Amino acid sequence: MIRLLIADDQALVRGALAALLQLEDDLEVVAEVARGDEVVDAARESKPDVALLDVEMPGIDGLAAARLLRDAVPTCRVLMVTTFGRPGYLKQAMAAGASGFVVKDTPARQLADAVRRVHSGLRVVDPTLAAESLTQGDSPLTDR
Amino acid sequence: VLLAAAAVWSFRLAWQRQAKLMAAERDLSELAVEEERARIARDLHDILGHSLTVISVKAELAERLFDDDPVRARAELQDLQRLSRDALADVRSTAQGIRGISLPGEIASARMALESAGIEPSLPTVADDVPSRWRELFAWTLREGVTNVIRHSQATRCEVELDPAHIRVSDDGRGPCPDDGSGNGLEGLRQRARLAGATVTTSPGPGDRGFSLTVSVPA
Amino acid sequence: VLLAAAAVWSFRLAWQRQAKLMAAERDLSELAVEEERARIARDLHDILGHSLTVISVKAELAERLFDDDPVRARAELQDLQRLSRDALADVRSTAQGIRGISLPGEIASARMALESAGIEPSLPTVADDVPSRWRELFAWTLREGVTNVIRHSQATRCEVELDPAHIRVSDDGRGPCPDDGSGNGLEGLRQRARLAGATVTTSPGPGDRGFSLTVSVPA
Ligand SMILES: Nc1ncnc2c1ncn2[C@@H]1O[C@H](COP(=O)(O)OP(=O)(O)OP(=O)(O)O)[C@@H](O)[C@H]1O
Ligand SMILES: Nc1ncnc2c1ncn2[C@@H]1O[C@H](COP(=O)(O)OP(=O)(O)OP(=O)(O)O)[C@@H](O)[C@H]1O
Ligand SMILES: [Mg+2]
Ligand SMILES: [Mg+2]
Ligand SMILES: [Mg+2]
Repeated sequence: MIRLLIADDQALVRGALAALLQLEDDLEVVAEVARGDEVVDAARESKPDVALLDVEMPGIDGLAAARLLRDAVPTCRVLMVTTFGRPGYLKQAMAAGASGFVVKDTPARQLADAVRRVHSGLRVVDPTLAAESLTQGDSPLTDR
Repeated sequence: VLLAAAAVWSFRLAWQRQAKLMAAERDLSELAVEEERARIARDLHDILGHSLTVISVKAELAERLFDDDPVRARAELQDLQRLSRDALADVRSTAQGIRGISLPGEIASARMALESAGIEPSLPTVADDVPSRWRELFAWTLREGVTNVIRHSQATRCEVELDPAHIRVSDDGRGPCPDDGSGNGLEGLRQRARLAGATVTTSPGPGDRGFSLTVSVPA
Repeated sequence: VLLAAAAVWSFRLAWQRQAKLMAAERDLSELAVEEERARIARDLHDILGHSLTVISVKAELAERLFDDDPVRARAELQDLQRLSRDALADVRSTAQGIRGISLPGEIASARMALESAGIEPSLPTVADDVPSRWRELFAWTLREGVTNVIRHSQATRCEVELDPAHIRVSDDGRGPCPDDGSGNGLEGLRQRARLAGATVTTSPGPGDRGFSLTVSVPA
């Protein structure tokens, strides 16, 4: 069983994603939070194997949450999810120790697959998102 | 001749300075309008992206639950209808600019307005779980609440909480002063709320500081 | 002193001319930015207005078919997923300023949208004889025209005629109601047409019933 934490401020999306992933035999959603600054506490308590982190959340964003999580619960791998790619997101996500980066509307079976891959130590990067994160904006190369 | 030249010269200088000042002001206000529009367009665009994301995820869920949990599948389908209708209404009223008011549009403008006023905003990024019938009232609440925070509060932070049953605009400013009774904003909002069957309350903000405006709807 | 003043003077003149030029250029580039933004707003409205209309029609359809025709209801749910993901992709590419709309693509989606709404479509099967420079405008016309038929007409049939010089979307519905002036669709289309040198006309449909939208291009 792969234990999952889902962090997303969009309650309807979070609920639907949790329900969809819960339908997979080998996945179990053990925690749901709506704010970036609740991720670490929830992870300490529920010991997830993989955390699905939305990028844009109140409190702290998903990228910052991923950084904190890496130190606080190093056994938990991170799969970032987002609606839009923005300049620098991908680079920051990888620098924050995330193992994957996909769009939120990824079909559930593919998303479940991404979770499994990340759990087994592989990297998963959505190609469209990668393109968006790299090409959108003025100068992605000088982006901090 | 020299004197005349000097007079003309100094006159021109003054005139030029004035013209420059006016031009600079116009540029600044044009720039502000322009930036505001760009901002709002981008935020709106994001919020619509969010709506479409919920729609796609819920459609998938409805399909997966179809056989095993038909009751829940139907509920998802009803959500889908509401979500798509609301998103359509948002697109249309925003495309009309000032004539319409939409909840996502107001969230976007609130961010812009607060930041311009040097007040740190903490705003919801999504509005899709607010039922259709309350969206317009919540949008007006947001507009009046944030306008008041900017005009009266002297706050450094403004937080907006949003859930299906209430919206709250709070700040950490100086709180209400003895009301001179000249304002219409809150009274107008109370009337709107009454017509819709909702209630308006004002109180000190979080930690007993500042001001807090709440509109609650019946369960 | 006079000479010096004259020198300064002519220098200032040159400088002013330069400044004016720069200001004009800046205005032009502001105008360009403005137009670009209007274009994006138009695209966003047209793309999402259409997609969201079809999505809400299909969500309703899926719910109504839920018990009596589960196979079809499921198919509608699959369409919903595809439509919302495609719309999301459109939103993403609009953000990047990339537009993609194709005439054959619009014919295909018009068929699907009309059928879902229970309106019998009569559509061209090919679009090959439309010159390239008009294809995008015709595609937008088809999209807005069909969206309007679904939303406003209460028609049972919708016909699209297409030839190298015009496209017409007509229906046999209730015809135009006293316009409440709240829509942006036709106005946006008029702007698109004007930019391309074409004209938009609306009139009653064939046999003086319903509604007809025509875009004609110069010979
Ligand atoms: N965030 C706030 N902080 C401090 N005082 C506030 C705040 N919001 C409202 N008030 C007080 O409540 C009064 C009434 O507000 P109201 O919105 O009804 O009127 P107004 O803003 O003064 O005028 P109007 O809204 O008609 O332009 C204000 O004049 C102000 O004294
Ligand atoms: N096929 C039609 N049958 C009947 N009335 C129509 C038809 N097409 C357009 N109309 C009328 O013309 C009006 C203007 O159409 P327009 O496309 O500009 O706006 P809209 O569809 O109401 O809103 P929007 O396109 O911005 O979502 C409509 O509101 C409707 O009253
Ligand atoms: Mg978010
Ligand atoms: Mg006020
Ligand atoms: Mg229309």
